[in-house]
Amino acid sequence: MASLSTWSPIVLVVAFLILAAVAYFFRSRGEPRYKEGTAQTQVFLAGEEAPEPDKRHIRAHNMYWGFFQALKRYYETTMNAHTGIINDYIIWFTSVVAITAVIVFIAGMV
Amino acid sequence: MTAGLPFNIPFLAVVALISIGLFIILTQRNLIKLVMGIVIMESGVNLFLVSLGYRTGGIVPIFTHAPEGVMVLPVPQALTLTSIVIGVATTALMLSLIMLTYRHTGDIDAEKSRRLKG
Amino acid sequence: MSKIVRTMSNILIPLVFIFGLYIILHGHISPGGGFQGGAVFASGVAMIIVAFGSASVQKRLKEHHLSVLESAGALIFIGLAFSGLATIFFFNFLAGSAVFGNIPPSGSNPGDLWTGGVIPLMNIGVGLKVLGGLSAILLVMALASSGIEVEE
Amino acid sequence: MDSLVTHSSILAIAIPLLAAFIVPLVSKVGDKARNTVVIGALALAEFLVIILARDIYLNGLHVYTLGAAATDLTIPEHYMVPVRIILEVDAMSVFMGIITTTISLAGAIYSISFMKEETGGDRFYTLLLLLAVGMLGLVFTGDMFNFFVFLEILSISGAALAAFRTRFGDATEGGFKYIVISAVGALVVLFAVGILYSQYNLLSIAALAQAIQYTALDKIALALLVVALAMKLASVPLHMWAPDTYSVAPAGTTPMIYVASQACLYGLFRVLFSLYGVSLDTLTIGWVVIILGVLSMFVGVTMAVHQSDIKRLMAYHAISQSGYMLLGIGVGLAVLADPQALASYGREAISGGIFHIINNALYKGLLFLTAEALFFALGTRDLNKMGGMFRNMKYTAIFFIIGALAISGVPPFNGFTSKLMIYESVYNFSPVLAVIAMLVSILTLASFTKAFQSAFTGPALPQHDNVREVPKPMLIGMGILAVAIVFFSLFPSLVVDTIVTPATDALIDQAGYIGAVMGGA
Repeated sequence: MASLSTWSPIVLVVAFLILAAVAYFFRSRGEPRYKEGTAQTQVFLAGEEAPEPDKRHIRAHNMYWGFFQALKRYYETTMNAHTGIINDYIIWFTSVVAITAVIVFIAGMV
Repeated sequence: MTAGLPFNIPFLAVVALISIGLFIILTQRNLIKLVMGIVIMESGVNLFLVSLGYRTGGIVPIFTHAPEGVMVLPVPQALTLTSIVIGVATTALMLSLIMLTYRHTGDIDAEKSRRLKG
Repeated sequence: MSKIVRTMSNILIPLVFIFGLYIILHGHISPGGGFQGGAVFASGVAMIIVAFGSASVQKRLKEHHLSVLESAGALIFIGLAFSGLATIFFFNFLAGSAVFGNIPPSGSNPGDLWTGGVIPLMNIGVGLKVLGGLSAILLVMALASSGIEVEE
Repeated sequence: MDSLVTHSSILAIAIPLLAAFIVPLVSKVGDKARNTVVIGALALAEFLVIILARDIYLNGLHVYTLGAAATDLTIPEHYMVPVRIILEVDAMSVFMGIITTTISLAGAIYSISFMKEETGGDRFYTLLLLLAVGMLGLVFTGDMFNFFVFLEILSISGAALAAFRTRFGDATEGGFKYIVISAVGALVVLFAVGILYSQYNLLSIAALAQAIQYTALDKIALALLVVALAMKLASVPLHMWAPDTYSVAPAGTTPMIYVASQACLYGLFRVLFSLYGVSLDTLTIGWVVIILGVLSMFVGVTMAVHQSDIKRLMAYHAISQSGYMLLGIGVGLAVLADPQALASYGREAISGGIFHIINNALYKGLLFLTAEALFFALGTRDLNKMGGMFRNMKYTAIFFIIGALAISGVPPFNGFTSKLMIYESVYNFSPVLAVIAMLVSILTLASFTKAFQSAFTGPALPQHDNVREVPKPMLIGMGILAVAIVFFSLFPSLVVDTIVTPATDALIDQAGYIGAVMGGA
């Protein structure tokens, strides 16, 4: 277990605590005299009126859009492979059994 | 072994039963038929286990009917019995789930009654 | 079902029940045992359900009665297994004792029921469990397929 | 105390079993009494497993022969082979036992408040206890047939639990898929056991391991066993039941069903290392396991990024994480026949894989529970309908962060420790595999960022104004796992030295496993 003797989580925890203290220090230098509920706490969007919360929230299906677009063919294949029909699950099982058996036998012959 | 009877006959039946069961499971979309396929496959496996317990010249391990001789170790029989008991439980559960699926979707076709995919 | 079926069932059902109990009680010396006997017994219950309809059966025999029977059977079985714990779990502590302690006679014989130690008792436990469980399954399925809502 | 240790292996199985059948009777008294019995039985089982573990680490392998006159009377007089039911518990089994009982306990506590909203609580807890019995039996048993029996027990109870909320149509579908997959898988396992029995007339794993020749029939049995168990542990491309089932299983039981699949992973290791062992063509089978593992890691995580149902997302991650274990153990298996490679990196790969099992059970369990808490509070699993939940459910959010950081392998959490062990050792075997493993880790983080962002951050949505934090028992269930994760994160070398290294040694030591039953022959 060579890797574990060199790996100590305590160091990281200490580093994290120091960084948290630094972050807290910066935060405490901020402007403390603001009033809740006025324009001071409103979202600032280049002077425009902020949209409703429902419209402002980025929904899950909008995230990583480019990633999915780039891998569209891969995702179409995998999604279509998962048909949700129980017979297909057993077909996969049978084919993998067959392939494994063939591999084991061929490796035994070589 | 009974004279003239090839020893392989039970095993041919085993192969036939398992193949029929597997074929049904792979091709039939009707869930009830799917369960029937599993039950047929299970009978094949059970027949396989029982056939393994056969010993030429052995005696049935029943004390009240035993003539003199060497008794067969009844392990395969015990296994088969256990597997039958488990099979009953599995089949009952599968059939009740099919009944519930039918109530929800009005269909017992594997393709038409599915909601989870992708 | 028609009157013919009901009359025949009335005659046959006691026989089926007695045969089931016979198989349970003779399980340790002849082919059969708790599961087989319980299954035979439950087939009698199935016959009642088919002949008289699940609704009329449900008036006399509630599903939760059968569940209690089932749990009791399982508890007898596990309890006997636990009683062997003085030596080993599942130890046959009754073998050789005054209760069910005889050695089973070998060769062709009418069969001595007073043998087997805890095994006949375990057969009774398993039998109760199986007849309770299978009857409950049959009853609930019959009720569900006839459209009657079953309370949980 | 001594006799308690002697009987602890069977009692850990028998006490939950006894409780499972007391529950329907006690439920007539009241819900409090029922919950006490369930929690008490599981806590007792956990205690028994821990004292058993202590004894095994001190005195070595533990054998228990049911119904014999003495525990170590494995081969009766006038017999040449073991015929009785034998429990054989080594450090690896007891390692899985600890995981099983811990997750079951957390799941049962978590389920208390969930069951207040549901009917049929007595059945629910009977099934839950039976699931725990199935898992414990599977990891403790010493013969192939009881392996099959316990596999079926955990399948049946797991499927019934998955379909428990029958008022949802998808729940019955998920449960049905699980039971069909399990029934076919278990039949295949039984057939393989029959093939082995036909050649050697043996069922005990130890006795079989001594006799096994690796003939053509053994190869067929091996292929059947490996693939059937791979299906039960949801390895790609046999994984498709897992998202369907995990996403519908009720609160508290999803982690248990997941740990049940990890018990099948243990079964796979037991078959490969203890049953076939050195007689195996280890390089080939090692590569088969590695390929299954890499496919699981990659396909699992890429599919997970795409999901918008939170429990399906978690389920795909579960598949992906199983891939790490398969990778680690596969590398160890591939070099099993090469003592030098085994010493330099093979053992560490196996240790990493085993350590990942327990880490993963903890944080995956926690994440499943937080997902279910969101479902409980919001009534939806759709991430697109969530937002701003950090305001309403602070504790759940914190637990979610802990779990998400741990699963993504962010230091200093425990997920990083085990992944580090896997990366380092796998890099020595094949650098490409290590790179894929790291890529998968990054994608995991990306996917959890997505889940966290859309569920917990963002503006307060008006439709969720009335959402409150989940009840206390749920928080306690999650808290147990979160505390365990923090402990494992801070003291990894302690955990590795105490429980992981003995498990690795036990897994590799096939001769010791055989000798304990066959008497050193």
